[in-house]
Amino acid sequence: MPELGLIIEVVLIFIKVYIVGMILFMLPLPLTWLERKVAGRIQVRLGPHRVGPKGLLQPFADMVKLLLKEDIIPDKADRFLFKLAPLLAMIPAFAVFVAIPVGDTFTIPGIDYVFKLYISDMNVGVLYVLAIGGLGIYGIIFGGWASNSKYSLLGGLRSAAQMISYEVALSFAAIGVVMMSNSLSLVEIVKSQGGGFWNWNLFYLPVGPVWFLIFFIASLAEINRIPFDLPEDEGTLGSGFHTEYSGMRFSFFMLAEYIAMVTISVLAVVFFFGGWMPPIDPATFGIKVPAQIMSVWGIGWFIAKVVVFIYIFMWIRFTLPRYRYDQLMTIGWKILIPVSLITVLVTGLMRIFLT
Amino acid sequence: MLTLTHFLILSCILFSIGVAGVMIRRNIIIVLMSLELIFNAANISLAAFAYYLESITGTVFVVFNITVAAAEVAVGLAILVAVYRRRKTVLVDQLDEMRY
Amino acid sequence: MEMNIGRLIPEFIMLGGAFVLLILEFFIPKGPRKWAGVFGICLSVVTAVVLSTQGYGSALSGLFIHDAISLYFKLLFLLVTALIFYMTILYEKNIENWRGEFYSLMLFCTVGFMFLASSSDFIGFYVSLELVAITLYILATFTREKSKSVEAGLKYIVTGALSSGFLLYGISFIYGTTGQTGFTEVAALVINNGGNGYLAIGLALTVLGLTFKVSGMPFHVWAPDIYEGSPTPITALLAAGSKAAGFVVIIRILLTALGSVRAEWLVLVSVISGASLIFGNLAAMPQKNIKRMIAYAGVGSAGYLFMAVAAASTLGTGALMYYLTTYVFAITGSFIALVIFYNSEGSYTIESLAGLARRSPLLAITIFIGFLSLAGVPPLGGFIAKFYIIAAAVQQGLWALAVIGVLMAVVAMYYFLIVIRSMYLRPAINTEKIRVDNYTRILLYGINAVTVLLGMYPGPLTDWVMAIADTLFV
Amino acid sequence: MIEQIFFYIFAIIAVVSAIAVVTSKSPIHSAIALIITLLQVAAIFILLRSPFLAAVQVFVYVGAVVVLFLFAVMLLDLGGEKIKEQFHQQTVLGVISSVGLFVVLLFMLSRGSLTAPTGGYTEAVLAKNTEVIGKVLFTKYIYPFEVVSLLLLVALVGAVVLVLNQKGKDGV
Repeated sequence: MPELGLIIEVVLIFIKVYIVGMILFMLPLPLTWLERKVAGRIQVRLGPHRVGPKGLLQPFADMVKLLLKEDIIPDKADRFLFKLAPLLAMIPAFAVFVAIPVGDTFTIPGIDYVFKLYISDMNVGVLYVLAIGGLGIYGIIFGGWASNSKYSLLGGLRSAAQMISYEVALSFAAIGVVMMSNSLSLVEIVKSQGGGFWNWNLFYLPVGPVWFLIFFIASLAEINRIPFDLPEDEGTLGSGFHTEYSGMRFSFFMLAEYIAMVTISVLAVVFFFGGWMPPIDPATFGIKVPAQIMSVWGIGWFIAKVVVFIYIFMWIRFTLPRYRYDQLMTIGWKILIPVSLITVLVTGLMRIFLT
Repeated sequence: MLTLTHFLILSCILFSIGVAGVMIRRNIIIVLMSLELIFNAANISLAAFAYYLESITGTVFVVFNITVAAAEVAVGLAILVAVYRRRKTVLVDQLDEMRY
Repeated sequence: MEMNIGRLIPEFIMLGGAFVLLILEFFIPKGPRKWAGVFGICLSVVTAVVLSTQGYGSALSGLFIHDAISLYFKLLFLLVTALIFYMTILYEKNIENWRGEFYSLMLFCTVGFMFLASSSDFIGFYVSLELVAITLYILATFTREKSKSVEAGLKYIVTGALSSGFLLYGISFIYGTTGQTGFTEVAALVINNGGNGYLAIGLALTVLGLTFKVSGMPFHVWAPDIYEGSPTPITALLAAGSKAAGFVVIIRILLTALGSVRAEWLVLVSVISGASLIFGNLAAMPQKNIKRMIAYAGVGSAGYLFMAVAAASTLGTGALMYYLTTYVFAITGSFIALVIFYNSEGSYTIESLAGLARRSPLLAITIFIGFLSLAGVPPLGGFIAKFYIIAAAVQQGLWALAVIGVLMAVVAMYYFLIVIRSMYLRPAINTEKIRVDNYTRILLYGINAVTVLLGMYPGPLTDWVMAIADTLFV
Repeated sequence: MIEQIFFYIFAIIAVVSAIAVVTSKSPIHSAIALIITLLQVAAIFILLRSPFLAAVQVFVYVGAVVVLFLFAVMLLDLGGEKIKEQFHQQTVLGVISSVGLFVVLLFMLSRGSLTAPTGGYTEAVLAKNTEVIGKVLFTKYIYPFEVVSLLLLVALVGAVVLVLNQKGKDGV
């Protein structure tokens, strides 16, 4: 007979997974609205404003449209793969969040139960995130292949090549973070940045900003966003690997894309911006704040930082032009990777001689 | 209770399937995939021995194997592309230019 | 943890050369590059000199050892490398789109050979083996304009990876039996595991995997196609270097690590030896292409070498080293002659060799001496080597193997004589003389002289190899 | 008990998809089956208390190696019906001999026993699996580590040399 504590743990994990899943499912609704508003703002137009106050209900209208639209499967498509691909794109995007901590722990007052603000603290968290995140590529490849259309296939292959290339740089950036924080666990990585914003990995001078830049550029490419959104280059490829998709399946791809953006924002916050750590910790000034309040305060900071990042991603999307494919590969292989290698060396030397 | 034998039998099955794949398939891509099965079988048995012998050597060996196998696949597929450009086929039995 | 990185200086020199060639490749237009070959030869000589001054001992936490055996084999590898670089210089004009990476990859291959000779641990051994194997896959496919070359490369990588899989699976079970991967640690722990099924699996699959690497029966099928299709210098590298490298690890694994359970592998190795001898030599007889014939003859040679391993004695191991030395000289000498012949004739068939004695006596005599040495005709080096190996087999009571060995030496004589007859007794189809430049002339005279000397005055080398072999069986 | 159930689930899926790898007609479907097998192997590594290996397995094998396979299939357009394999007598021979191999291996396994002395890496020590592996990798096993780095370099150079188009001289 397993102990009660264990059962509670398991039940809690299920609840947490459910909550995280639901949030992620719903997240694209506000995000599409936000994105279109940001786009409108930047391009000096209004953006959605008809449906509901300030167009707030527009995403729901979009959702209804996508759900009701006819789901077309091309005649010569590989039906099995065609149906599988959107799921393959979506599942890894969700699975990554198993390892993401939004906070440390929350001790419920009265019963002294320590509630963990993450689903699982793996001791290979960084590797897990990179590995599972990398699986999203299959949705794209198979989607492109199964459609049996040359634009889809080319889009799929392009984006696969792009993701594989930039995964190298992204992994290097993760290695840099691991070297700076001395752990592979995401919770430990955040904890190592506590105590004030000058302890954040971003300010691990001189290499911190370099790592952040590498991470940021590589992740832009990894999630196929402008200026690296060649797989969806309308001018040359229709709309890339999901040209042939419509209705529900199309919305799955969109969902996966939005979640990927959130994932990258969250990772940027966890890796470089101290996760849930507030920029200035009251404890450094000797002010005692109850742990519970600090936990909630931390979650607030976490969400705020993530939102800022999401905003930055949208901002970039509507202001920058697109790179050419060979330029993209040049940036990846001839600039980012050599720079990463040098930075690994510098970081390593710093770890050896400064600590 | 899980025993070492469980894992070893699994690895034997995968190994045999891999060997069968290399022998019966003519499509070289699938032959290369079968070879991956063989390497994975070996990795399972190494990891299983490492766990039950409480030794770390096997685990380290698996890390090396994964790297080596990846390199081998890269070279294998490069050769495959070269073959395809020259011969327009990837079936082993159509590669029979050299006979005595 | 002792690192002693200084012990790896010879390897570092070779690696440095490989990197230099690789980087220079960016700045130099495509085309033939004799200087790279000369550079490789000089590098091998320098490395050999540095190597001879190195003291024995271990490095890198004991996973890398330098002892008498590794010294001997490394010198052999460097010799092979230098000769094959020379061969490549002669050969490179045959290839359109010549790319200089060929030379640096050959240097990487040599470094891999050297690592193999120095590995004292299954992990180090396996990764070094894969370094060599992957380099050779690439080199075999290197002349990718030729349809035969890509076919050879593909066959090589499929069969090579399969054998690596067998080897790896076998190693995993040897590790499971002992919990160790170091050769000496395995040797200490393996003794009490005579009837253990894990050890049986490990041994069988390891030996089978290694058999492939030296092209012995039953994994010889790859050899003829790959030998025929690969660029000729690589054929020579496969024939001489790869075989020597394969046997140095077989010595380390079967005699050092698993020597105490000889009873377990003796039957398997003997069967492989006998089968390779019979099959290789019989299959060599009807061949029309010299490269294929040498491939089958190589299978036969693997049979002799396995016989020496099966004997597991000082005499056997010494004889093995002697055999490999004579083999290296015979193979490289004949191949250099063949490359020059190919440059003017564009063919490797036995028929096309007709009348070579009149067209170029030097080439003919080189092939003559090389092949007779391979066949084991006195008074050439190959005879002494075969004699010692069969003596070692008899000494250890392996009578059946010894008899097969003697019979197959006669068979080998037959098919090598066919080539020699073609060269000396058949009228030439094309009577044009083949020119040999002076450096090559000197080199070929030298190689022929060594082969003859190894047969006439075996004393010094015998003393050396027997002294080395002795260190294994103390 | 729970572990055992998980093991059987993983093992059965792994074996079934491994069979699918070698039997399916289209290389694309083989690749999918291979992905599933490799993921099961990763799960097996977790059962063997080696989350690091599992992560590396997913990262390298599933995330990169199979993608390479798919690239080859798609770029050379080998996935369709164009390439038909014919049934040949070797199929029967191959199946029989590999079943034979399996039986022999199984028989040997039944005679095997774990006699080696155990090392000091118990589960408690391995709780920090990754750190332990890292330390060993860079101290005791530095030699294979460096050799593997050379190997990767050679593979990189080789793949480029073999595939790089030389001024349109190749077809395709």
